[in-house]
Amino acid sequence: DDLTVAGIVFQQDQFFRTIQMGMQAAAEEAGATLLEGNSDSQPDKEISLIDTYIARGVDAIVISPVSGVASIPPLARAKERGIHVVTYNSTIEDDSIPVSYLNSQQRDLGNTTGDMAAAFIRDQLGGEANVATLGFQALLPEISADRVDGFVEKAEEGGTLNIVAQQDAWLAEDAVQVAGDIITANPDLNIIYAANEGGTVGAVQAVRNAGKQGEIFVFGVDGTEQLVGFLLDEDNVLQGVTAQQPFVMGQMAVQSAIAAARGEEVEQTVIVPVLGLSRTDQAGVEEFQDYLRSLN
Amino acid sequence: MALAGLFRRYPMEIILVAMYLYLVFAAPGFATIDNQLNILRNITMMGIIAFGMTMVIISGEIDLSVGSGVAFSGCLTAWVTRELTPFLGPYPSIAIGAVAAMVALAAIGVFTGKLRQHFNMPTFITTLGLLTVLSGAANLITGGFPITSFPYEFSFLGSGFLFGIPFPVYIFVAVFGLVFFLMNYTSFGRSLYAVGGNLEAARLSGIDVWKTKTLALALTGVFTAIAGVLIASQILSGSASAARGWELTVISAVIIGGTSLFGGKGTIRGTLIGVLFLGVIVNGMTLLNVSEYWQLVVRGALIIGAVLMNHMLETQARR
Amino acid sequence: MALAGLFRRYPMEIILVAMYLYLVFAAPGFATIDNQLNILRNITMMGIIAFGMTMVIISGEIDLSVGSGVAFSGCLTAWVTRELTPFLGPYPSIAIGAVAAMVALAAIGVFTGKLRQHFNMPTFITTLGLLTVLSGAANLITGGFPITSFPYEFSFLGSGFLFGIPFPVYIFVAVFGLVFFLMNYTSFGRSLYAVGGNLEAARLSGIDVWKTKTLALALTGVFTAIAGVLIASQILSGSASAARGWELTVISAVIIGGTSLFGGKGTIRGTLIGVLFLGVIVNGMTLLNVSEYWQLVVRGALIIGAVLMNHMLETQARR
Amino acid sequence: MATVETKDLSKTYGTVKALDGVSHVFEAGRIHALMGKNGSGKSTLVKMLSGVVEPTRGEIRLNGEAVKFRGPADAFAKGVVTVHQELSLVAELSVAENVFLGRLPMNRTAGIARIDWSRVYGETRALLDTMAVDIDPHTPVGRLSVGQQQIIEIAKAMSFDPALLLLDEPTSALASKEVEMLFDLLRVLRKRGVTMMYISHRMSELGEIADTVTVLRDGKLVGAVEFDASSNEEIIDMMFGSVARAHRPARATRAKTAAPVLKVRGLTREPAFRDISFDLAAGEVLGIAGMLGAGRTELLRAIFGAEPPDSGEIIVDGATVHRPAPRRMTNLGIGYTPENRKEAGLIQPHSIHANLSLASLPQIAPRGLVTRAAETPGVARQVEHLEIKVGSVDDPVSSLSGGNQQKVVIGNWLNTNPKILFYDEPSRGVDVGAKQQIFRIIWEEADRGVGAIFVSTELEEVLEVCDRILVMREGNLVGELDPTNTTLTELYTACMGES
Ligand SMILES: Nc1ncnc2c1ncn2[C@@H]1O[C@H](COP(=O)(O)OP(=O)(O)OP(=O)(O)O)[C@@H](O)[C@H]1O
Ligand SMILES: Nc1ncnc2c1ncn2[C@@H]1O[C@H](COP(=O)(O)OP(=O)(O)OP(=O)(O)O)[C@@H](O)[C@H]1O
Ligand SMILES: [Mg+2]
Ligand SMILES: [Mg+2]
Repeated sequence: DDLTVAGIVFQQDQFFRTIQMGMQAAAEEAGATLLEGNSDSQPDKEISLIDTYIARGVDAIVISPVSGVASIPPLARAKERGIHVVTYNSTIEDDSIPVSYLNSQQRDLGNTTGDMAAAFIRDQLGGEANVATLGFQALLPEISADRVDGFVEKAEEGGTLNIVAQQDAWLAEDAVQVAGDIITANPDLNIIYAANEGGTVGAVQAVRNAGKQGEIFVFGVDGTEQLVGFLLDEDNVLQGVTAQQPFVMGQMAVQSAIAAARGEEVEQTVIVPVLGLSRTDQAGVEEFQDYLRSLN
Repeated sequence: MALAGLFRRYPMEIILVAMYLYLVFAAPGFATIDNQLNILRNITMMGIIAFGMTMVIISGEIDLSVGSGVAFSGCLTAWVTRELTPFLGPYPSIAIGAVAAMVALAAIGVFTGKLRQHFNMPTFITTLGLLTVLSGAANLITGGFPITSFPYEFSFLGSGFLFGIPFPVYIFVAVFGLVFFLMNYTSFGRSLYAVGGNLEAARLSGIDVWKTKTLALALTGVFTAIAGVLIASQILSGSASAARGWELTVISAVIIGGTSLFGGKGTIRGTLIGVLFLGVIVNGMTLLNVSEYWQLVVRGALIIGAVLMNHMLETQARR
Repeated sequence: MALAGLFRRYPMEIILVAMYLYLVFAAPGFATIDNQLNILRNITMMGIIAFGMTMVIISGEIDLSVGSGVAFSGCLTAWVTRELTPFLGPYPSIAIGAVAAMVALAAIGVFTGKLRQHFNMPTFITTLGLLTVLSGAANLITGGFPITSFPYEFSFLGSGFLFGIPFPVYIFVAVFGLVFFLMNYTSFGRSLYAVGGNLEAARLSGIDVWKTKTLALALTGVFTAIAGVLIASQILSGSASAARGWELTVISAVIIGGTSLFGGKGTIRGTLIGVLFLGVIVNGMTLLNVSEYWQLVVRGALIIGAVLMNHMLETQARR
Repeated sequence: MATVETKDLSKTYGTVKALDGVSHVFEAGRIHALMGKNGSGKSTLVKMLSGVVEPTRGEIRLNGEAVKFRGPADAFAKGVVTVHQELSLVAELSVAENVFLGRLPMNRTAGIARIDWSRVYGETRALLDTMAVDIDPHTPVGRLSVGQQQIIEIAKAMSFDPALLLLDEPTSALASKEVEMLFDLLRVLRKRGVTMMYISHRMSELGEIADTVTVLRDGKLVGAVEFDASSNEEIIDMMFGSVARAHRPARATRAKTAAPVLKVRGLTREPAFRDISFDLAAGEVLGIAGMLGAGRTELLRAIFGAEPPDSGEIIVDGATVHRPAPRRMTNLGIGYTPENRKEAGLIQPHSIHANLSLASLPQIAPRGLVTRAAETPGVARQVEHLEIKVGSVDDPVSSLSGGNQQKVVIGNWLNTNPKILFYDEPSRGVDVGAKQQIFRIIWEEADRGVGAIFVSTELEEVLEVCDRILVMREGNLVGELDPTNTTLTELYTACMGES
């Protein structure tokens, strides 16, 4: 049987690109055709993509929905037409639509880094820290809040946290500027937490710009080659990140979709574990680096 | 040759048909009725705005704020609905919200027109500023989270079918008809060409040039609000991230349709073709599973190519 | 009154100073030297492009492709560096990559100019198409992943200090000086104003109008590539998502600085003020920890307000 | 019938008093010529009467009733219709739409009001027929020549059935035949009791139609006289006051032996002109006479390379020019002052200074470097020689009156020290004094060896200025005349053809 699966991401970045690679691997393995779409974080574009795939008559749609509610109507339409919907990374508030939902819990992403920060604050900063966060509120408010709040929640366990600034900056070059501004405004800043990959890169570079290596420490999200490199750099800026496993997530999502389309049972909810990478565990970081290289 | 003559008169139409024929054979699922209706529904929102934009551009102005205008009016409608439903029930609340959005965007159009009139503020810059302001306002209304105050049945407006045709297509056709009539059979419509072609001459002929421009801007505001409500209905919520970047796509459609950016020249029929052109490209490339990266390259190149074709023919004709 | 006269002559300067004074008192850390240097470094990239854009706009054209131009040239440089480093070592590779980016964007500027010349293609639409094409091309080069081929020391270019001043500021000053000289002391500069003010009259006066416009576009391409390399150095990688949406911000800066969108009028000094104005706003609001949503509203409103002020004064003067 | 009265009417632009306390009564049913040198405030007066600009001070009374126009529409409502000095048509729209612009007739079907297009085109056709003008009402106005556009402008004014008709230099783009037609129309209107104000710099026209002459000088009313009770000299004295007027100097009769600097052979650019051949000697002033649309402008522009010719040869200093273009011709020492200064002659937002050194940039800045010091001598020379009335040379050129702007156009080219200069309607909209200055410049330059081609719709000027006259008719070169033994009537007949 010739199955066609539509895989929809909502952004063009390394994370989703890796997910797409996982999807491709799974589709290839199963001999299915994969159609790739990008909704650009816009509900309207997502609708027109889904409708186009419905018109084309795909067997399954694998999607990271832009919004928990806004994405329901088109996916409901897809389900009505007998298309199997699998959500990953983010989902919708109507559980009856997706046959399966795979994610790393966004809050876990924040929590895991938060745990590392708690230990760091307790051991290195004497139980008190001035913290700034960089999110992506204006882009994806729900996810941004989950990560930032998850981080703060756990980090507080390491002592007293003074949140001195909460700003948005998710592109690296914006983050360089915003973090730079925050650093000058707060000479006694200890920690910057950035909730995505671009923000983390920018925050690290901003600390380097300001020559505050060893004074300000960065915690972040995502396990990209560049960030892993930063963890191994000797200037001691980036302390820890939490990597999702996008390749695995994409792979499993498509596998679920194909299984559902073939009438097999699939799990309703699958948690793809996240992976903390800390400067204190250099061996673990190097191992992850090898894994990354094996993907390319 | 007859064909050459036909090509010279209807270049965009012929390119569109050629593309269409190609996709019928090459793109799986393209030729199905479902997919054709799908294309139609997908172009309605941008199309409605593009009809307004055509008037604005012909009058010699521009509106860069339509993208966040859509988001803003969807959010405003959702917010009003949430606040009023306990008192009035859902449908009156939605109606009030939609009207509020139209009034708000029409007022903003009037504001833009007044600044142009009294202080010679280019609409390019006013609406560029408004693009940012409205996006911020939409986020402030929603607090960043989509407002989900609509009853399920409200989705009929954006997603329902009437006699087998998607409901928003009727609205699209109605707006097209209205603008077509305005531009060809009313003095407002003809004044648009005059003020865009030669402002001073229009003024000396006793045309109220500012009323004309302002009306075009306000109408575009109303159309933008209609598109915003339709989008809100499609996604059953008011979302601040809807329609980001639409302004440039809408303007592309208008210009592909042969309207001159410098004002004074253009037709609403052309804009319809331009909107269809862009809609078919996006749909076709998705069905052909062209990679996102190549889609960007192809789309940009086709926009340049289509407008270039128009201009080459015009240059040739003038020789 | 002396103050009123001063205000009429230097409105933007005075608004800038007022804003500055306010921030000195209200924004923690604003008045530190570190922060001032910070502002300077933050504005360099956009500033460099804005200087080119000023010439383009004065010549009566526009360039909407600079945003993805930045991303494209960063990615191209990173790609060339990755491919050549095994053979030539990092620094020659970076140099070749940077030159390749400049040549590529200059060539694209020439292409835009040629289309304008031979087919009367509005640069608005050509560069709008290029905006999409270049963004696709940047993604194709990188395959979606940032290319991290630069050695650590390369970050000096974008992030380093020389005599206590951020290094990119020197480049910024050099580009400003160059453009200032071109616009005020060369026939090229004089021709820019002439072709933007009245194309036909300039042509009949023996000015090579197309060479003039094309040169402005090509120079902007080169400046865009420089900014792209600086950004790549700041983030130590070539990323296809860099600088998205910059085109509109850069144009805002130019227009805030008093350059007319219709061509023929403007100064490079004004653009410097416009760039500073936007840079100070962003910095100030970050220091004041204004929420992202309010930042959008305030930024848009200030852009409108500043340009409006200029226009009000001009309207008044003409009475 | 409309009596117009102005009371202390004034308009100031910044510090310029364009019109200064003018109080006067223009009697009903007559044609009032409004005279005055460039920048004396004529257009400003007309603009206030037509609601285009608001007075700074003073009031306007129509038939004894004070009126306040908030825009042109208010003026139309009172029957005040204007043909403005600068053409004001929408190039993209058709002739008929332009005629009815702002007041398109409507009809009603099924309760919906819509434009009655058949009436728009039908009535325009009829109107143009009564004026004996052969232009298709469907033609976009942008395709018409300047002269044809001027006729449409007049047709538009006629179609209003005005009570007060204001004509600001309506004939500056018209040739004799069209001028005659216009005057016939004006006489018919006068019979119907329409009051008219008529601005012109052509003294000879006054005798044909003017009933009274009202003269302005520097924004002030000098006085008004019955035309029959005055002489040209008297009027000119009123216009210029005690300032001495330039007179035509004895023209040095040049030896015709000088080698030709420009040779044109078989030049063709369809449909404008075909097979044009002539020689131009150094120091010669060659006139080209012809009626409206004869193809003179097109010919000059083709030689200058503004629109390259289809075929034929252009030989400058014995060398054939391949692919002529303005830049190449400028480098060869040829200059061209265009007939429509606003569209083709000036960079409006530019300063007077920059406009005067535009064409000569290659000389001023041989290596591309422009310095103020290098520019200033040329600018100062032209301001002085052409007596351009400027506040400061750094003011935008748009702040000058029409005539002074024309002088800037010419000054721009004189600064290139051309070997050959084409003057296309150089006296359009220029007052008598300035006109004489411009002619004097043409002669002086010719004496220094500059070959000139002079095109003017005013045949008297062609006779006065030129050493030799070529006659063009419908794109063909039909004859050559010697001005010293040609009368105006002969020249006119040659331009009109046998019929
Ligand atoms: N918009 C304006 N801004 C500033 N000054 C102006 C403006 N319009 C006219 N002027 C000035 O007002 C004066 C009168 O100009 P006006 O156009 O009425 O003269 P005119 O008598 O019609 O001259 P011409 O015969 O050259 O057309 C001139 O000095 C002119 O420079
Ligand atoms: N843009 C144009 N498109 C089409 N035909 C034109 C255009 N410009 C001029 N013509 C035609 O070319 C012919 C010559 O016009 P041209 O302007 O050279 O005449 P002219 O003798 O200079 O008269 P004038 O300048 O007084 O109108 C006319 O028949 C005119 O209708
Ligand atoms: Mg005048
Ligand atoms: Mg002519």
